[in-house]
Formats: sequence, structure tokens, C-alpha cells
Amino acid sequence: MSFDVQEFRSHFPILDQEIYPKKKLVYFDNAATTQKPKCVAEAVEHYMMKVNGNIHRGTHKMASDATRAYEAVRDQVCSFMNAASREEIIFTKGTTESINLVAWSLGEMCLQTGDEVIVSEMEHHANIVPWQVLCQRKGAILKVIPFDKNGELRLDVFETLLSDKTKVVSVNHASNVLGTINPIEKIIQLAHLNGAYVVIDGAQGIGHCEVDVQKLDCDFYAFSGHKVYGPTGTGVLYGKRELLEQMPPFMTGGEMIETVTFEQTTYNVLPYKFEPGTPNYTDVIGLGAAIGFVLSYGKGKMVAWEEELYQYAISKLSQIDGFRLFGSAENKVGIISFAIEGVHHFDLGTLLDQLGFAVRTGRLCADPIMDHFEVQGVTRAALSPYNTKEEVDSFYSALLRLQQMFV
Amino acid sequence: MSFDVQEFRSHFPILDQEIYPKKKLVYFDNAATTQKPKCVAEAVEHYMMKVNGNIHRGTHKMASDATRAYEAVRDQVCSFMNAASREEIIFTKGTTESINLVAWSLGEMCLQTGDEVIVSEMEHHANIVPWQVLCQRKGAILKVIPFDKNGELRLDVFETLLSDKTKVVSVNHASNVLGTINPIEKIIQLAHLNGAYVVIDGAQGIGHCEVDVQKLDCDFYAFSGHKVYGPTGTGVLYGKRELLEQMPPFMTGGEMIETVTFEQTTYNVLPYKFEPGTPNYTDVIGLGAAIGFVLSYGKGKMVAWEEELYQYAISKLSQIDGFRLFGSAENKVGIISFAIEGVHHFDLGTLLDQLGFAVRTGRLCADPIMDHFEVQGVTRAALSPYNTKEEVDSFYSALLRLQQMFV
Amino acid sequence: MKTINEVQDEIIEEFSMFDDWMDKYANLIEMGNELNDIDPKYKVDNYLIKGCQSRVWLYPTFEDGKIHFEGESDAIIVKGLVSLLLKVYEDRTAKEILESELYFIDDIGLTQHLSPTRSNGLLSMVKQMRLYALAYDRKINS
Amino acid sequence: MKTINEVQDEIIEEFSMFDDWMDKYANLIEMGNELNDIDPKYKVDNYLIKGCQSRVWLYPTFEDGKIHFEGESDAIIVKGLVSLLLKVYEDRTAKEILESELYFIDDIGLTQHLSPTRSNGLLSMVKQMRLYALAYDRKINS
Ligand SMILES: Cc1ncc(COP(=O)(O)O)c(C=O)c1O
Ligand SMILES: Cc1ncc(COP(=O)(O)O)c(C=O)c1O
Repeated sequence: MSFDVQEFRSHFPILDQEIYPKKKLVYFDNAATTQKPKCVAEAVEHYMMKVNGNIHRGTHKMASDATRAYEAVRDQVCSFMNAASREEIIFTKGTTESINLVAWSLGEMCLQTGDEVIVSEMEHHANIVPWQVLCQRKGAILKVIPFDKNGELRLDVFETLLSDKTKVVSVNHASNVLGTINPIEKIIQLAHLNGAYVVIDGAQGIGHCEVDVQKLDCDFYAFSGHKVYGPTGTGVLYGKRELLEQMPPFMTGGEMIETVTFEQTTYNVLPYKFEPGTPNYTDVIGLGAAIGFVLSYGKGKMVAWEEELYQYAISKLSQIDGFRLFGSAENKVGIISFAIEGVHHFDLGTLLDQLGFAVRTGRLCADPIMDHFEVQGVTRAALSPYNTKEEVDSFYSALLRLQQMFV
Repeated sequence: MSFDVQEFRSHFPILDQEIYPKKKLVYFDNAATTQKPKCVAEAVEHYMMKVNGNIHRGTHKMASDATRAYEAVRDQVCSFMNAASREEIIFTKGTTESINLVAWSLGEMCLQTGDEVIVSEMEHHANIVPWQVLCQRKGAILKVIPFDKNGELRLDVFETLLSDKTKVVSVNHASNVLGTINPIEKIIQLAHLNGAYVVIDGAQGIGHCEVDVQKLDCDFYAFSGHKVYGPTGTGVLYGKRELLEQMPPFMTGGEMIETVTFEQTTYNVLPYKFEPGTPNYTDVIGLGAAIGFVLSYGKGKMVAWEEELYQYAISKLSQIDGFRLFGSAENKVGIISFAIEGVHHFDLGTLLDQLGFAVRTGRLCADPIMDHFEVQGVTRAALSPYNTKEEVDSFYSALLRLQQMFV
Repeated sequence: MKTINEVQDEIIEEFSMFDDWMDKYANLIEMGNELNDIDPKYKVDNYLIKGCQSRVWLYPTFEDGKIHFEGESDAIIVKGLVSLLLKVYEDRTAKEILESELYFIDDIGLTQHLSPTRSNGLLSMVKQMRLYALAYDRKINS
Repeated sequence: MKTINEVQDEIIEEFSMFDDWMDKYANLIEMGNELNDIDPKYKVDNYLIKGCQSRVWLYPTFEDGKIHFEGESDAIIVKGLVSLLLKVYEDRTAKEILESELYFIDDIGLTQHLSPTRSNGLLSMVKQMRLYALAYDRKINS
């Protein structure tokens, strides 16, 4: 059965608006955040306005209904990622918190002076700075896998970086700038052969790739709800149980403890040990609706359409004089970071906005990629399955038109 | 002008439901989380479904509209607490994260082996464990201000605990179990005389007390949005600018940096330095609506009604044989933690639920208070200005009726 | 001797007579009151199943291939639930316990007591009973 | 010499002629193109105002109680905005700058460029101009 983009799109009423008088919105900022289907807003509204009770400790009905709904999302995420058990799913406020959590806790558990952590040159700042700070604190060394001219990781260099000093390898599943889908199976294998733990920053991966954490055998996988049709303020950290068991907690407080005295505190079992305080249960329930939504279409079908759209867009945009694409890996998500010769990305973004196109411009939280290409920034059109070929066409025409303004 | 509880209540349609067949909901679990007025859900829905764009870096209209709305809430919170500048307002996911942030960062900045941190015996776990963990890491010592039989802090003991070793004092504004409003002005003064920084856990304070951080002169003030009519997943940390400037960041990632290379990272200015990653902007905007709602009534009026209700409730409930109140400080918020002789709190909570009453039972994330009274738990009815005298009456009757079941 | 499911069905039938939840809970309370307390010397941390809201002690003995449980709780409703569990699992073999499926709690409308949270020790108690059964099963088969 | 507000009003009038935002931006681009680049030796980090999306350099000189600014940006629209700011603040006294209120940006419908975020350096540039003015004011009055 083929993918009916108009039907899919109908779940996202936000897309049908004039963002300026007579300018239809074309939303291509999907790598920054996706739009939310109606069912997500409905779930959030339902639990905010009809069944709101603080979860876990409550004896009353709204509290236990909300608890059940919240914990059901844990089960759902567990099977969405094919984790071995629900205890391996930790809710956070986003990828950034997930990575900070694992960098802190895993670092406390396993990192010594002189040890090494490997990231890649194409990471988002969220997957660089926490490791950098950790290395500084521990006297460890941060190593970097470079990428080649197509925007693919140099696995040959990676192999030379690996040694018995390597304790952690943390790379993204897909790059938010280059779009590259990294060969994480291979990276995980190589790292494990050297006894290193592997963290996957799945912010851009989760919505576009099949994720089976048991098959991948990664030790951690992090993602944000808001990039996969869910609410802001939600995120997930998957971690292997035996590691989560050994790691010290990151944040502390209520709910994550078993008993507290001023002399000694014992911690609660997984996953609660890593979820102190009142969780963002309303939005987590919204995340559950988002995942249900994705499953109802099937990631495969959604991605197939996104891929078709991507190929279509690239074939058009490459016809533009001076069009430069950043990232042409063989295996990509629908992210198109580009420049048009002689046009500053900020100027382009500003005028595209006036024409109704929502794109992102600038350094995209990835300074090392900008340094690699020696540019100050790029313009990024990131596609989602709710986008259409007509939108791509009009984007193409808009670029041609704007290009004229700068000559 | 007097307070019209029915009018106020009309903003909370959740309250008008039968939670079980023929059982009207009576919501007394307000210290765990308050219900949300319609305007909060509307704001969230609006920014989720009509104006959703990831904030701060966007060049497109939805991104900048959402940014403006998000940053406007910072201004609003700034004036709500009377902070000296908007840079002093950090958004977090809740009190627990706020306290973890300050415990980590302030601890890194100022705590040495042998130094001391003071908390009180009536703290929520969220204001104990982070300090305990910090003290362990730093080789510092945790001291505890005890409370007396009325549930009031022993300031005389506090004075003896203070010394030039004291680096931080962290106490709650109001206790989530005893209801006590602590004399924080006095505590802040005394601590400052000894050169210690003061952190106020305002989770229960913000909704019930006037909070003017400049007048109080506290160094930090933390609260959760969900306890003051706002969405879950939102929280605030107020901190004095000169301290926030000096403190190292807690979590790191995108948006909180200025430039990143693998050798060195420089941080962004306040408040962004402490807000890495995509913030929960949708809910923060909801928090703005909640604060606007509170301001439109005036905290003073709301609290006056809560106080009247509290006095009314206490006068009724004290008539029950074997009724024991935990916390009878002179200055209290509308929190009634109690036991009925011979009835286990869990049994009571379970049956109250069946009658439609939402209360909280158990240890209330405050083990030291339970240890103090040598009880396994309590039952807590926490009032909010949307509660009515009729609700209190029916609660009183319910308790009498249930008491019969256990004889 | 009745099977585990027969006992469950009996309990379901007994509870089906109460239209009113009040009567249902009154019945549980009565059962709780009637249940013998366990020997105080077993009311120690070793046999304590930690739940946040109520404490449950569970003390197993093994004899002739069967498991015998004593149990208690400080909350009377939970004690009533304990007494139901004991009825169902009393003097069963490890195998019977491990293969059983508990449905009566759901059926008598007390599912909330099995929520995956710490509001009481019931779920933990069921788990603990199975753990004891598992350990015993391994022991006698090794 | 015209006052700051007179210059602002002129700019507003000029922009009011454009119905179409396209023309408005085309005009900004033209202004950007016409603005003289600053001396490359001042195009250094010291005079760089950091904005995430575009870079702006601002080089002040002080003479006869007045402040003279040169400015540049790598983004042409921002450069157009710079040129407007320079027009408004060109050869003013510190006092004039400090007492002025910038309303033209709002009035010509470019408020978004003043949002309290880092999407461009405009807000920072206005701040920086005021800081220079403040420093100069202190210097000549001390
Ligand atoms: C006094 C006090 N401090 C801290 C907290 C923790 O707040 P949150 O769970 O929203 O992080 C609470 C909430 O119960 C509280 O009452
Ligand atoms: C690859 C990658 N990692 C991490 C992040 C950070 O995600 P969040 O801002 O939701 O924490 C992003 C989001 O831009 C991303 O694209």
C-alpha cells in the first residue's frame, strides 16, 4: 500500500495556514522540531484537564490513572525501541538531558585519568560538550572521528583511535546537518571489541531509522520526543540494565529514593532511580500518542516517502546555479543543508521566511562541521513525511526568485 | 472585594466531575499538584498546534513568535518574584532539577572538604538528597535544623549550627507535610551574617506566600510550575546574577554555548548558560498563562480564602475522636497532615478515594518528618483556593463514616 | 484439594455478591481482621516487602514439596488482600504457583492495587511469592 | 543637523512607500550594498559583535565630543540595518545617543530583528553603541 501524504498531512492542521498574508506556510524545519498530530494535543489536553493527578505515590483515582498512562508509555517506548525490559527506559526532558545523564553517571562509573572518549566531527553540541566537560573533570582525553568529503565517518581512522584506553564512544545515529545515517552497527561492534561502551545520540535517528537496541547492541540510545511528533519537554534514555544498575544516579530527590535519613540514603530500583521529582507526565503521555501515531503508519512507509521527496528535491535544487550541498552520504535522512553562492544564509533564511518557508539557518549547533567546511553557517531544509512535492517545487522557485535579489 | 470561590472554580472544569459513579470529585491533593485553569491548556494548545517552532535560533516566524512568547514568560516570572533582572530566571523542569542544578554548580564553586551545608529536618527529599550527595562528593558535612512540637524550626539551634564553615543553607519556604511557613527572612539574615549562601525550596511557598526575592535577599529560589496552576515539566530557578555568573554550568549542550571546538568551549551569557538543549517552551508558555491567572486574582485574595478554609477545616476535623494533626505552626499554608487513631493512612486514603476524595497518603517524600513523629505515614489534605466549605463539610462526614468501618 | 483457579473463582463469586464497593472493602477489612498475625519473630526486615504506603511481611516455609506462606500487613485492607493471596497460594507446589495466572484481583475490581507503582506492596508480594516458588523449584530439582 | 528622531522619521517615511515586504528588503539590500566596508584592519574580533547568524563589526571613533561609527556585516540585510543605525547615530554626542529611543525598527516592521535572541547581532549592536556612548560620556565627564 502506498503512502497517502494528504491523508497523513491532515493530522497536522498547523500546516494549513497562511503564515503571512497570502503566504502559505511550508514547514521545512523538521530537524529542529516536528509538528504534532492532533492526537498528541488531545492526549495532553485530556490528561491536563480531565485526569490530572501527580503520579506514582497517589492513592486516588486520577493519580493512579495518570500513573498507569505514564507507565504504559514506558512499555510502549520499550517495544518501540525493542529494549529488553521497561526498566531500561528512562524519561528525561530531551536528548540533551539524556546525554548529560549518561555522560555524568557512566563517567563516574568507568572513567579514569588518561582514559579516552571518542566522539565524531559531525556531532551536535549536545553530544560534544558533556563529554568535553567530563573529560576535563576526569583528566581524560577526547578523540574525534573525522568525516570525509561526502560527510561519511572515516571508520578507518576510527579503528586507529580505538585502544584499550577507550572507555566510551558516543556518536549520532544521523547527523542534524549532513543528514548522514552513520553505520552505527559497525561502530558499536568495533567499540565493543575494544571494551568501550557506546552511546548513540538518536535525536535525528529515531524518527527516520528503524531502531532495535537489542539488535544494535548499543549501550545507550538517547532521543527527544519533540523531534518525533511528541511534545517538548520529553526525552528518553535507553540504557542496558546491567549498566544502569551499576551507575550512580545523576539527579536526586523524591521518588528516586527508597529511604532517606540524614546519614544515608538508599536508592529506588530502575527506572525510578534516574527519575527524581515529578516527571512531566502530561507530556510523556503525549509522547505515547505520538509513538502510537508513528506506529499506525509505520516508520518504513513514512521514511520511503521522505526518501522519495529527498531525491526529488535534490534533483531540482542541484539545477540552481551555485547550489552547494553539505553532506552527500549514500545513506541519508531527508536533511538538505546547503548554500547558494554569494548569498548569506541569514539573508536567505530571512527572505524565505517572508515567502512562507520555515527553514533553519546558521551553525545548527554544530560548530565543528562549520569549521570543517570553513563556513559561517548553512541553510537547512529538513523534510518530513507530511511534506509534498508541490512544496518542494515552490521552494525551488522561491530560491530562484530570491537569488535574483542578491545579484 | 471578596473572593468568589465559585467564579474562581469555574476556571477548573476538572473539578466538576464524578470520579466514580455518583461520587463527586473533591480534590485535596493540591500540594502534590494543582489543577490547571482553562487558560493554561489553551496557551499550551495554541503554541503546540498553531505556533510551534523551535525557539532561539530560528529565522522563521513561528520560531520567533514562540521565542518571544517564551522569553516574555521569563520577564513575567522576573516581575512575579521581583527579581532584579530577567537573566536571573532559569527555566528547569521542576523544583527537583532546580535544586540539583544549584547544588551541583554552587557546590563546585564554593564547597571544600570540611565545609558545611545546613538543611532542615522538615525538608522534602528533593532538598535533602542533592545536598547529601554533594557533601559526600566534596567531603563536606550536612547539618540539620530540627523542628519543635508545633512543627516550627528551632532558630536557636540554627544559630548554634552556623559558623564560618557554613557555606550553604537550604530550607523550604513552606513544608509540604507540616504546612509551616518558615521565617526565611530571618534565616537568610542569619546565614548571610555568617557568609553562607541561602537556597529556598519554594515548591510549596510560591503559590501561597508573597515572594519578593530582592526583599528576601535569598541567593536562590526554586519552584515547580505544576504546583502553581502551570503544566508539568516546568520549573524555575531564581539565582542572584553575580553568583550565576560565577557558577559553572550544570548540564551542557546546544544553546548554552557560545563557540565549540574540540579543544575549548566558551559559554553563552545568562540565562542561556544554564538552559542547554531545546527547552520545554510550549509548557513554559503555559506557565506564563498560569502566572497571569494568579495575578489576575491576586495571591493575597486567594490565600485569604485558603486561610479561612483552613481554619474552618481544622475546627471541624479536630472534633473527630483520635484526630491527630501534624504541624500546628502559627504561620501555615493550607496543608493538613493528620492521622486518625487506629486507622492506617493507606486504608484511609483508599476508602477516601472510593468516596471521591483525592488526598495523599504515606511518607510524602519526607522520611525525616515521619521518623521524627515515629509514624509510617500520614494522610494529607492540602487545600487550594478553589476548594469550598461544602467540600470540607463532606470530608468531615466521610472521615466520621469511614472511622466506623475500622472499629 | 481445589485448584488455584477454583479458589480464584470462589473469591470472585464471593465478591460478586457485593454491589457496593463499601461492602466489598468492608469484607476485605473483615478478612484482614480475621487473618492470623505472623509470629513476631518473623516480622523483621528480612521478610518485609517494601512498599511505600503499607508494609507487608511474608514468611515462607517449605515442606513435602509444598510451600506454606504466612503474611501480614500494617494496613488492614492490604491485610485483607494478603489473606486472599494466601488462600489462593496456600500449600501449593512451586510448579503450581509458577504456572498460575492471577486474575481474581482484576475480576473483583481491585486492579488498582496491582499498579506498577509503590503505593502498596501487593504487586511486590505476588512477585516475592513467585520468587520463593522459583527458588524452591530449583532447589528440589537440583 | 537633524535630530535623531528626525532621521528616524525620515527612514520611516522612506520605508512607508513600499507596500510590499519584498521591496522593503530589496531596499535594505541596496543600502547594504551601498554602505562602505570598514577598514579591514578593524574587521577583527575586538570589534566583532557576536550574533549566532550573522557577524557584525562596529568600530567607533571619538572626536570633538561626538561619536563616529563604522560598521559592517557579512549578511547583506543586516548590513542594510547597520547602515540605517549608522545614519541615525552618526556624529551624535554620547548624551544624544543615551537619551534616544529607537522606534524606527519597529515602525518599519523589522521588529523581528530585535528579538532577544541570538539570531542576529542587531540588538547587540544597539547595545554596543550605547555602551560606547556610555564609556565616552564617563570619560569626558570625569
Ligand atoms: C517542599 C517541596 N520541595 C520539592 C518538591 C519537588 O517538586 P517537583 O517534584 O515538582 O520537582 C516538592 C513537591 O512535592 C515539595 O513539596
Ligand atoms: C543530533 C542531535 N543531537 C542532539 C540534539 C539536542 O536535542 P534537544 O535540543 O531536544 O535536547 C539535537 C537537536 O537539535 C540533534 O539534532
